[in-house]
Parts: sequence; C-alpha cells; structure tokens
Amino acid sequence: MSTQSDNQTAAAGNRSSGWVVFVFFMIGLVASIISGWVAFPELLYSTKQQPIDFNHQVHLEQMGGQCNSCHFFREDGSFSGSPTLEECKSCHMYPMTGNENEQKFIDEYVNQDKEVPWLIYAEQPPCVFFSHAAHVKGADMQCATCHGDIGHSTSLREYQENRITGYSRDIWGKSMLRLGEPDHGGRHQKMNDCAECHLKETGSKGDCFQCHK
Amino acid sequence: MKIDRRCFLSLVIGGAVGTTLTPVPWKLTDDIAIWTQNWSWTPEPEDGPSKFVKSVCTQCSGGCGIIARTIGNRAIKIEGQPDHPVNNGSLCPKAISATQHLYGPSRIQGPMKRAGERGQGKWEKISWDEAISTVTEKLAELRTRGKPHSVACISDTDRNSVAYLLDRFLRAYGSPNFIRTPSSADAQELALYLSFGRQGTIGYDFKQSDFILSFGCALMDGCDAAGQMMSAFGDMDKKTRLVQIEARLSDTAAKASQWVAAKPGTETDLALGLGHVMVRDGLYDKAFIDSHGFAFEDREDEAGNAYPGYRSLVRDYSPEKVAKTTGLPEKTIESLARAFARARRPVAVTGFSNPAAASVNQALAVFALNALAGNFQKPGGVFVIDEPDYLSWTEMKIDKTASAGNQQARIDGAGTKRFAHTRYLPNRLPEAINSSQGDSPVQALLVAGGNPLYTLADPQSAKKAFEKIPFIVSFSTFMDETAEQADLLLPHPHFLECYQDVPTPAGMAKTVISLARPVVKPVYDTRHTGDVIIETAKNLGGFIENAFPWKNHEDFLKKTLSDQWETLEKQGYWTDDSSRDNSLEKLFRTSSQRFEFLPRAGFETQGSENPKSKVQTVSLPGDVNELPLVLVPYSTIRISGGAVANTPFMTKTVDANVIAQQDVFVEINPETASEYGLSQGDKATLKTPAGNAKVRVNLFEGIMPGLVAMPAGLGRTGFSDYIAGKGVNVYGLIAPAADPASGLNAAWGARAAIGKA
Amino acid sequence: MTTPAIPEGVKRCSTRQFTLWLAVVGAVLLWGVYAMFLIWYKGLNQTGMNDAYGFALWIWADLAVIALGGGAFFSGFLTYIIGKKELKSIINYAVIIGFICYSSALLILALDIGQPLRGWFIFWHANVHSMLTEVAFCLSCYFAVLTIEFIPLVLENPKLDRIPFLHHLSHNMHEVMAVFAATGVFLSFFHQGSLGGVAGVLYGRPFAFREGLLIWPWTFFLFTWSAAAVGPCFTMLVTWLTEKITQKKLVRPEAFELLAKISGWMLLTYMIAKIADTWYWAAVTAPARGFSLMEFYSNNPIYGIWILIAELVICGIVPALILITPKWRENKNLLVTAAILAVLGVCINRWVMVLQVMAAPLLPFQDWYMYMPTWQEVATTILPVAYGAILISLAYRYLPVFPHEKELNPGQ
Amino acid sequence: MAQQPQHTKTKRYGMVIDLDKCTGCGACMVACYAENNVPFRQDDSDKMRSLNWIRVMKVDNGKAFPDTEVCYIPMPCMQCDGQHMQGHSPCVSVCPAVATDYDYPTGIVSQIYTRCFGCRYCMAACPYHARKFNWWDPKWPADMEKYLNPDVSARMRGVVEKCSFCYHRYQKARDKAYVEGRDELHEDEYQTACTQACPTNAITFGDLYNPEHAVHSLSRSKNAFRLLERLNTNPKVYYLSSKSWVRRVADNYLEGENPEQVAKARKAAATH
Repeated sequence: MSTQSDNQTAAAGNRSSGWVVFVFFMIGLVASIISGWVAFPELLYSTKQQPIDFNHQVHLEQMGGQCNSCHFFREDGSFSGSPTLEECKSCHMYPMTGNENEQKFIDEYVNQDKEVPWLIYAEQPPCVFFSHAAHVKGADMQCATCHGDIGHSTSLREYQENRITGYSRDIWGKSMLRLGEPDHGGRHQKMNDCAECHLKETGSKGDCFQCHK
Repeated sequence: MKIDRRCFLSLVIGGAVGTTLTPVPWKLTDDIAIWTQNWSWTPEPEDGPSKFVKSVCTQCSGGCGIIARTIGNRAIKIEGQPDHPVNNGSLCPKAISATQHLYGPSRIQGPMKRAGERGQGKWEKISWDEAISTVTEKLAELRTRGKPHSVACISDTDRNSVAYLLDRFLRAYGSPNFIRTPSSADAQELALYLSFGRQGTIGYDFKQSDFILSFGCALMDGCDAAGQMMSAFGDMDKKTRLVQIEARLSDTAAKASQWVAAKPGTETDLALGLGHVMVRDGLYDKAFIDSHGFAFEDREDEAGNAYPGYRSLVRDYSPEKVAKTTGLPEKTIESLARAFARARRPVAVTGFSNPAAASVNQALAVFALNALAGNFQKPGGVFVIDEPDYLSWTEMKIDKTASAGNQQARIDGAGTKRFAHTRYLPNRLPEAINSSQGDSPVQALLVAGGNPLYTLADPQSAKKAFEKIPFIVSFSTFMDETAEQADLLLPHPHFLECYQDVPTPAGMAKTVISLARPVVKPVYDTRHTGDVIIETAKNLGGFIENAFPWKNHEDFLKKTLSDQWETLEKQGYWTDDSSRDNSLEKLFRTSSQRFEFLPRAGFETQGSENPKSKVQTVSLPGDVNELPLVLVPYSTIRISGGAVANTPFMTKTVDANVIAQQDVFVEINPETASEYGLSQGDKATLKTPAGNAKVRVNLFEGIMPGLVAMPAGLGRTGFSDYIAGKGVNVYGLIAPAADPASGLNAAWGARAAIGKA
Repeated sequence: MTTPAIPEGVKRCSTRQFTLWLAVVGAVLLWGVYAMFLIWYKGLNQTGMNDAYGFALWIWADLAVIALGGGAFFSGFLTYIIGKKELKSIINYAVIIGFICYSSALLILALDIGQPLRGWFIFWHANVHSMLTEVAFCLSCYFAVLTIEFIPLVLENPKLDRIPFLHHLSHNMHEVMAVFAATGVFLSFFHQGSLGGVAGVLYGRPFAFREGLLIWPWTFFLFTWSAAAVGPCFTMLVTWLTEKITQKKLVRPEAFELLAKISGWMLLTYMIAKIADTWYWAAVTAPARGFSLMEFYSNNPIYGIWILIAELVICGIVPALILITPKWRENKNLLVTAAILAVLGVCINRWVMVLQVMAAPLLPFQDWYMYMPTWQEVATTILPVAYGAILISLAYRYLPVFPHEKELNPGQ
Repeated sequence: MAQQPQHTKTKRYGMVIDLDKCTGCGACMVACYAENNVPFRQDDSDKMRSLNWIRVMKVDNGKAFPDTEVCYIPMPCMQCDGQHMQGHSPCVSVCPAVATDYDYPTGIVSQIYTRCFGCRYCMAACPYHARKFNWWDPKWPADMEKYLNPDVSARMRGVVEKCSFCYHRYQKARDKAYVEGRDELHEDEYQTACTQACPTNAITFGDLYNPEHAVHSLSRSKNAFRLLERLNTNPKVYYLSSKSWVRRVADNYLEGENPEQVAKARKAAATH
C-alpha cells in the first residue's frame, strides 16, 4: 500500500512537512473558531421586522407616562401584555396624527378588523408561567429592569428569532453559551437568568412549578 | 511543500478542535433540546382574558346549568353553574366535555346534499339557499299533490321552541305526524295523564325526602336524572335512605343504603306487593285516599257494572306470592313496605332515566305507592309540573289543504281508538311504513334531533323503513346514524353556539326554564333549525307564511318569552316558586277529579272485559329452553345511550372490562358464566330473538345469575372514528314488545343465549 | 496466507469465509438497526412497555449486560492491582468483552428514553440523589476507561504498530494501565452498585425495596459482588466458546483455573449474602409493609417460587460449589456448566429486580401486570449480540488478543 | 428590589375524598382532561397506555350476589410527602434530571415536561401508577385544539406527566391576590378541577395545615385513611369510608392483622 511509504517518509522527520501539517491544523482551528463565533450566530437567527414601527415614547407621553395605561393587570390578576386591536381602536379608530405608521395601522388592521401580529421580544415558551403580578405587584419591580427602557424608544428594533427553537433572541440567556450581551438594556430571560436573580433576591432559585406549567 | 492526506487530516482535526472552542456544538445541543420542547406540532393554546358565560346544557333533557369559560372566541371549559336550581353546580361527564363535540370531527360543517347512494357517506356541499329551497320545493310539491299528511317530523322533544315551531309548521302545512323519539318518560307521562288527568312531567323533591324508593331508575348512572340526583345525593345526610330495586348492582345501587335485587320485569309485582303490605297493615294515608282517592275500594259504575278497586287488586300480591315472582325474600318485601310507609317523607320513583322500557302499569303501581304515602305536592314528595306554557302564541289560520291533512290519522297510530291517550308511538312508525303496500305513507321526513335510527327500539327495521322514505332531511348538528341515511343535511348549531330555551326537566319539583345561549360564534356554517323552519314557511307562502310572523328563531324567542327573556338573559334560568299551587284541590283533572288508582281512562282503552286480570306484565318473546338467559340493558353515565353520543373523553374513562378495542363486555354472574364455560375476557356470541352479537365476558358478582347485562350507547356507526365501531347497540338486540295498555314499547329485556365464540 | 493486518504467527480463516460470517451476523445487526431507527422515529409506542412497565426488557438487558461485562473490571483488578500474572492470558479478551457490554448498554439506554435529544440532561441537570444519575456518570466514565484500555490493543494491530507514534503511544499506555484499571475498579464498584440501587431504593415497591447502609440499599453491594463473581464466568464462557469455534487453544489453563476458583469463592460468598438479604427482606422488610413472601410469588402465570429457587440454588449455590471444588472445576464440562448456570443466575436476578418489580401489584385490588416485548424490542436487544460478535471477530482476526495463542498452538 | 412577598408561608395542600359519596361517574376524570389538556385516542381502552391524571378505580368486596358491594376509588397523584415528611417522595428522589421536584411552599410534586427526557424511572418508583407516559404525540382532530387551556402546556411524546393538583389554578389565584394586595388565598380561591367538578361533592381540597380549611378536620376524622400507608409514602390524598372492607383493600395486611390496629401502631411509632 502506498501509505506505508508515506508514513515512513513522515516518520523520517521531514521538517517542512511537519510545519505544513501544523499550519493546516492552525488554519482549521482559526477558521472554525472564527466561523463558530462570528458566522454561526448570524446564521442561527432570522431577522424579522415588526408589522408596524411603534413609537413607545410618543404613546408614553400621551398616556401620562404610565406603562400600565396600555399594559395593565386584569381583574383576575392576569397581565394583558400587548394591547389588543380593540384597545388600540379606542383612540385610533380614525387617524389622529397623519403619521404613516398610524395610517398603516388603520388601513391594514383597524379597517380589516385584524389583530396586529406583534413580535414579542420577551415571549416565553409555552411551558413557562411567568407571573407579572408577582414581580410588579409583589416585588415592586420596574418594567425597565427586565425589558430595558423600551418605554422611551421611538422605534421598534428588529426581532431576531432562533431558527431551531423559535425563541426570541432576547430571552437567550446564560445556559450553555450566551452569544453576546443583551442590547435592549434589560435582562436575559432564560431559566438560568431567572434562577440567578431569584437566588440573589430571595435566597432560593425557587421550585420548578413556580415558573413552569 | 507537499500537501498530502495528512495536511487534510490536520485541517479537519484543527477544525474539530476549534469548533469545540466555539458555541457551535454546545449551542446546537441546547437548541436542539429546546426544539424538542417547542415542536411545532405540539399545540400552543393562545392566551387572553377569560370570560365566564352562563348557559344550559341541552345534550340530554336534564337541563343542567353550566358556566362556559371562554378565551377570545374559544370555548375552553364547561363547569357547573352553582346557583342553578336544577343541578346546583353538579354536572355529568358529558356536559363537562361538551367542547369536544363542539370542535370535534363529528360536526356537520355546513349544508350538504347526498352525492352517492344513501348511507354511502358521500356528500356535496351546497349553499343554505339551495338547501332551503330544496326542502321548500319538495314540501310544496307534496302539498300540491294533496299529500301534506305524508310529511312526518321526528324530534327528541315536544316541549321547546323548536318543537313548537315544527309542530306549528306541520299544522299550518297540514300534517298530524309530529313524533317524539322514545324515552323512559313516555309511560310515565301517560300514567300521569291517566291517574292525574294532567299532561306534564313528574317532579320528585329528592332533597327533602328521607326515603327514596327507586324502581330501577338509573338515578346516578344515566342522563336526564344525573344532574339533579347527584346534586341531591351530595347533600344527603346519612339518615336519608335510598333504596334501589334493580337486578344489577348499578352505581345507583352501589350508593344506595339498600340494594334490592328483584328479578327484572317484576317491578310492577313488587310495587303491588309493597302496596299489599301497606294496605293489609293499614299503613297508608287514609285521609288522602278518602278525600282524593278513586278506585281504592271496589266500585260500581252508573250502569251497575262492578269494578274491583286497588285494595282487591293488591290482595293477590301477597308477600309470599311476590317473593316467588321477584326472587326476593318475603322478609325483605315486608320490611321494605313498612320502612317506606313509616318514613316521614317517602317517595317512590320510576320511569325516570330507566335504562329499560317500562310499562304504564308499572308507573301506575308506583304512583299508587306514593298515593298510599300521601306525598303528593308535599315537601319530599311528588309534584306535577304542567307542560310548559311560557311561549305565548298568536292564533293562526290554516287553509283547507292543511285542515284536510291534519284530520288524517297519524301514521304511527297514536291517538287512534286503540291507543287513545298515547301521544306518540315512534316505535310503531317503522312497522307502519314497512307493512304498507306500495308507496311509503311517509313521503318526506324531517328529523330535528332524536337520532331515531339509533334510539328507536328496533334500529334495523327502522333503517329498512327509512329506505322506503323518498326524502329525508336531517337537522342534526352531528353526523349521527340518522344523518348518515339522510338526503339533505341542514346542520343545527351546537348548543354552545345558539339560543335555545329549555323547559322544566323531568324530575324537577318546580318549574325551571333555562336559556342556552351563544357562548362562542358558530364554528361552522350552521343555521338554527328554528330559522330554517321560519324561512321555509315564508317560502311556502300563504297561510303558512302568515303563521310565522317572526324574523327568525331569536326574534320568536324574544317575542314569545317577552316577560321572562330579560331574566333568562341575565340569570340563565327562570323559576316559578311563588305561583306554585301546592293544594291538592285542583291537582286532579281526571273525570273523577281524584287520583285514580286504577284509571278509568286506562280501562276504557284496554276495553277489558274482566278488569281483575288487567295488570298484565310484558312477557318476553322467545323460547326459554333455547334462550335460557335474559339480556338487560344498563346505563352508565360514562357512555351516552341517547341521541347524542358520548364524547371521546367519556369513552376514555370507560374501564377496560367494559370496552376493549372494538369489543363490548357483557356482565355475567360468575356462577352463570361457569355454567356456559365462560371465563373473564372470553369472546362470546350473544343470541337474542332480534339478532346475534359478538361480545366479551366480564364476570361480575353484582349481577343476578341468569342475566346478561350490556351497556347502552354503544355500537354506533355515526359521529366520528373516535366513537363509532365500538361494541353493539343493546337496543338492537331487544325486539320491541308493545305495552297492551299504551302501544308503547315496554320490552325490559330480551331472552338470550350465550356461548363461547 | 498472511496479510500484514493479521498478527504475526497466527493463522486465521480465509477472507471469503470471514466475509460470509460477517454478512450473516451483519444481517442480524441490520435488523436491529432497522428496529432502532423505527423506535427513534416513531417513539416508544413501538415497544411492549406501558405505564406499569416503565422499565422492561431493555433495562433488564442493560443490567444483565453490565453484570456480565463486570469480568473486565474484576479481571483488571486481579491482574493489575492484585498482580495475578496468570490472568495476562485472558485480560485482553476480558477488556474487549467489557467494552462490548458497556457500549451496548449505552446504546440501549439511548434507545430507552422518550426524548433522546434531551438525553444529556442527565449530566447537565443532574439530580445527585438519583441512582440513575450515578449510573449514567459512572457508566460513561467507565466506558471511557474501557476505551482507553482497549486502545493499546487496537494499536497493536501489526499495521498500526508500524507507525512509530502509535507504537510509542501504545507502549506508554501499557505502562500506566494499572492506573486505569484502578480507576475502572473504583467506577465499576459504584455503577454496578448504583444499578443495584436503582431497584433497591424504590421504597414504594416492597418487592424491590431493601434497607441498607447509609444511602445505599443492600442491593447496591449485592449487585457489585454478583458482577464481580459472574463477570469472570462470562469471560470464561465467551473464551471457551471462541476456542470451540476457532478450534484452538487460546488461553493458558492456569488462567481458567484461577479465574474459576476466584469466581467460585466470590459466588459462594455472594450467595450467602444474597440468601441472608432475601431472608431479611422476606421476614422483616416486606411484612412490615403488609406483604407475605408468597404474595410475591403467587396469583400470576409466571412468577412462582421456582424463580427464587432457580436463582438462589440451581444458578447460585450449585455453580459456586462446582467452582470452588478443584476436582470439579478441572473438568472442562463441569466448569462450563457452572459458568452457564452462574450467568443464568445473574440474568434471572436482574430480570427479577426489574420485571418482577414492575409486575407485582401493590394495591390488593390490582392484578399482576403482564408484559410482552415487541419484535422491535427483541431486535434491538439482539443487536448488541450481533455487534459483539462482529467486534470480537474483528478483534480476534486483526489484534493480538491472546498473547499466548502462538505458544499454545505450535506448528500452525 | 423589595423582599419576596409573604406568600411563602408553608402550606400543605391535600385532598379528602369521601368514598361513600363517590358514585364513580367519572366527572373528575373528564374535568381533569378538559382542564389539563390531556389528549385522547381513538382507542383508549389500553388503560396502561392511557393518559389519566386521575383514575377512578372500581373495587368490590368480593362477596357473591346479592351481598356484593362496590366502591369507587378516585386516584389522583397522591402528592407524597415522602418517608420523613421532607419531600422525599418516591418519584422525586429518583428523577435523574430534576424534572420533578417537591414544591415546598405548597407540598405539591411538580412535573416539568420540558425537562423530562422520558427515562420513566419515576413511573417505576410510584406505587400508585399516578405517573403516565406520553407514548404518542398528542393529536386533537378537527378543531379540537381550540378548546385547549392556555394555563397548562400541551405535552409532547416521550415525556412523563401526572396530576399537578391544578397548580396553575394556584398560580392564578396568587396573581389575583397580588393584584388585590392580599397575602393569603381563600379556601375557595384555589380548588382543583376535579374537586370543582365532583357532582356529589365527594372531593374536598385545601391546606391540610390550615385549621380553617375543611380538609384539616376531615383528614383527621375517624374514617380517614390513605392508600398504601404502610409504604411510608405519606400521601396528601386522604379517603373517607364508613365501610371496613374498603379500608382493608386500601393497603396490604398480613393474615391476622387489622387495619385499625396497624394504623394505631403506626401513629404510636410516629410520635415516639
């Protein structure tokens, strides 16, 4: 077999050949490290635009500076999340400002009686029970602590979705390896992040059922 | 420099080492695990604000109040309505799982006409306009041909707005053939009419009674009764006695303070035997009988004919004799009679959710016990609830064709001289059609509920009869056994999608009217049967159109319920406590103005020459030597025996010794089973005069030797793959046997033989 | 004809014959692989398991195969730690058999979980109180050790051995093998034990539950002990079988003799402990929970008291007595019979500790739960046997597994 | 950040089921399916592969006709406190991946379907067969996905599931309490779906530690017992029955032992 002689040549110790081997090893190493750290995260996430570029700042000013004017607790203790079309319509039945986003909202959603398919940055998977009441009412936390200062943003950032899991990149977290710091000024919301904060604040990570359903 | 295989190898190794230093393998491992946690084919129910809507379940005639939890336009869950007077929050599994039928594969999703042969299951979607005009044309044609009376209508009730609209429609159109599907209430209501002279239902004040004597009623095993009875049972203290007379240890019997295992079909004898002891020992309410009883003692009519009274009748039913008939110890009969008589508020019940048909005589014999106890219109006793009259009607005029049609005899023979007091004889309809020469007497059949091809006593001959009917319209919500054989499907919405009034359910001791209302928007392209009738009437024009001055069913309800509509909308039910007249003075509307122990009306129709022998029991056809066993049906609340099948959830609760795969198990006493060489789980063939069935054997000590019991509600072909094809329909194995007094089916079982398959 | 791939000085069958053999065994293997993919694709509904039988044939196969693979650690212990030089003759083979057993066990474990893609949770989200966690960790670690023990042998393949780097690697690994053997013994002690603990800790299952020492139920120690006793029997059995098939002497009689003797004494002491344990369980543990011994062995079609007698006497005491009696164990037929019985005994023990545990009813109104494996389960359980046969064939053909083969078969 | 709100007072939620009142109607099972998104199959008659968080067992006294008696025993997850009342329930301690734990604030044994990888060790450990495996991917035909309850996540194939005492109802009740600024839940605010559905009120649910809750005294009544008490699993589901034969089939007894004496001896041993 031909390999036999190759091996013997190699065994004889051809210096430059050894270097070539090492160089190739390094090429492989560096290339994979770069693609793994730089290209992979780009490939892993798809980028989506919000259906309407919503201006939180303007609404916050109009609604008296309170998040809970639109994101409120219902009587049964549940949290309303994003406003429904019905709730938006209570002001935006007809154009109020001449803003093009507002016009788009009225044309495409109000007039067609269609809910706006907002992409929720902090959307938790179906197995999670997250209690806004416990955090906001019970522990007196501010919205911005987790969500960042989205209330004063004038434009919605793009939404990044993990192609494998369907998770929003915002909840991405510490488990395994995080790929970058949160860029929204709030916190990551994967389980380990929750547990870390709970451990710090309450002395216990909490029992499973506290957050799972 | 030589680039060889080793260089390539190092590149790969370098790449592999490098990759482990990147997030790639770790993040992928994690993300793939997360992917398994969020599989796109595992549904993620949408969240939103919860609403709770009060309504009423109409899947059986029980009329239980419900609260439906909705999120957006989705009905999530059904729970009991705690303040509802019928069920006080108690619900059976069927009501709880109603959302399964609402969204399930059994639904008919829009109007359709038959595309292939009947029963082939091929359908063509059509528009509602086309559907309604097809009906209109057919009906108009029959009318022009002078045959309006060849139109028949079958419904599961004659007491709600749809039934009234249908009945009104038939009268305006010219047909007397409105037929109600059979139930255990038939004989009961007829007996009520004969002995009280009133049309209506009987109520029992279970909550206040301290001694409930049930003659085979599936109080807690069956539909109709369960909501009321379980709520009462939940409140009962340990002092209240519930006595169940039944040959099989049913769930009601299991919960009873005493289980009296009398032979099936001997309930009448037992009731008369108990009467014997009470009369003999003077343990009866003399005051009541003196002032309100008729035919207790022997009597003579104007012509001087002598008639025996109840006292002479029961003389023949001594404990000794009844012990032989019923298979009970004499002691039991004596002590039971005394316990019943001595209770403060005893009540005897029959014809209320019984799994087996009962005769009118059985109902009369049990009424007599209540009369002896003097418990009419008293707390803990028996109440009479008149037919509902809450729908206020406008008079209507009809044309000559209609009036001629209305005067024709009913096809099922009810109301004829032979069965003068019987209102409907659904079980005689198939025979009437099958025995007719030439064209079927029914040329068009409208089926608005009741699923007759499943619920009639002899489904095989009913199916044969239906084959002869040229035009069958089904209004069924579901693809039930009858819809499968129809020509035209005009699906009615599910009860969670529409308004429907529900009159006082049988068994309720006071008037309670409930309103089912739309909990969600209709899921499919359905239309309320009331709307279809009104629109058809309008299409037919003339007097018929004029008889229906309403826009649609909802408009009709609002107008006719004018006073109560608001209460019903707000509260979900309307009850009438104040106006109830509990006095006995006006209770009896018989010709004697008294409670008739042995009703004159009954004898007249039977035309019996020798009234003494008139307590006929219904004997079963078949040779005892060839068919030594008796097959009896039993109810279980986990399987629905009625028109609407059980839900998949209910089937899921059924034990593996009741249904296993496609097989139904029959219960047999181990002693009987060993006689036939059968052991637990064996496959066997069950033979009755009506047919054969493949079954499996479940040994149960709680059933009388010599009997074979099979659950009702199986052997369906309709609905969906989740429901059809399991077991056999027990009523298909029990040939109808006419009650001579009424013409109603009173076959309480069937002679049977069983052998290893 | 000797190709360079075949070790020097030994004779092997023709390539054609060898390929034919591989094809036959390969077909069985493919059948198993097909079943394996069916299970991964369609899920565990392909098995005969149900909610009463969460553990069934596979777990039994796991437990049995690991007990039988115990020959590797125990022979390693005797050879490297105690210094029984006689066993050098058989130690390579013991390692290979162990490697096959453990890799099979891991494969079956990967099949036996409902969500294989989450299998790594057992390591990442480990619950340290769970016996299964202990099993998973020790099993994987010991498998790594076995791989390390196996590698030098692979490198001794004449073709590979020509590469100086590999030659030195193999040599150096041999030098430190004692360290790995010691690690292996330590790990084996724990995972054999924790496999015993899997059933023994189930205090909701009186048939399995055993009291014990600290956190370890008696089954923990009994499993380790029985694996140490029967593992070598299995090694001997497979060696004997290989000798029969190849029609050669492969291992020095002293190795057999010593292994049989040690095995015999281990088995005897194990049986004494096992009988004591059974007695205590039947007389104290179970009655305290309302169960009499015979309740566990009646009212069902299979599990009669015969199974206890078979395990303890016929497949326990009898082989132990044969093996400890020099005259008897010198008789090859008796020795092999004893080894077969001992192997059967440990298989029965593992079966009982898995399947009978699941079968026995707990509430008086329940019946015994019966179970029948599907062909998919059977095929995937046979798969490791086929895989083992192939690996042994390859190892025997291309590696110097038996250092004394040349010497024992002169003139070939 | 403020301190954790004072909801953390330890509770021990438990159930008392009056077998004299249970008619075996199955409403509890069906309500549980509907509440907890339990899937169903065309043929669900293989009861050992049928998902049920509460099963109603039918037992009889073994006597011949007509002395036969029947009793129904609904069996949810018993939410065992474990041998030493410290949450060492049979299943929790064996789970290799912490997919099930003992929720100390409520005493409820959790099951996290997304953590579970389906080894089924917990099923082998549970003497009550309360744990069920998802042998198949769930399937809701036609439009049935519409009735699914968003408060409970749907499970995927290959994981174990079991009764959670409707923990999501506890969560929701707590949320309401938070919003209303309350610390404690009322007894009727948190009730399981089966308790609510039981048409004869045979099931009572509440905090066994709270003397104001009905379960507190019911669980201490003369007729109260638990299933397989002798295994020391310490279940939080109690049963009431006036019939001695029912009590006898609820646990294992050697010949000559009687349930009352054994119970007494157990209690005596526990106080020592």
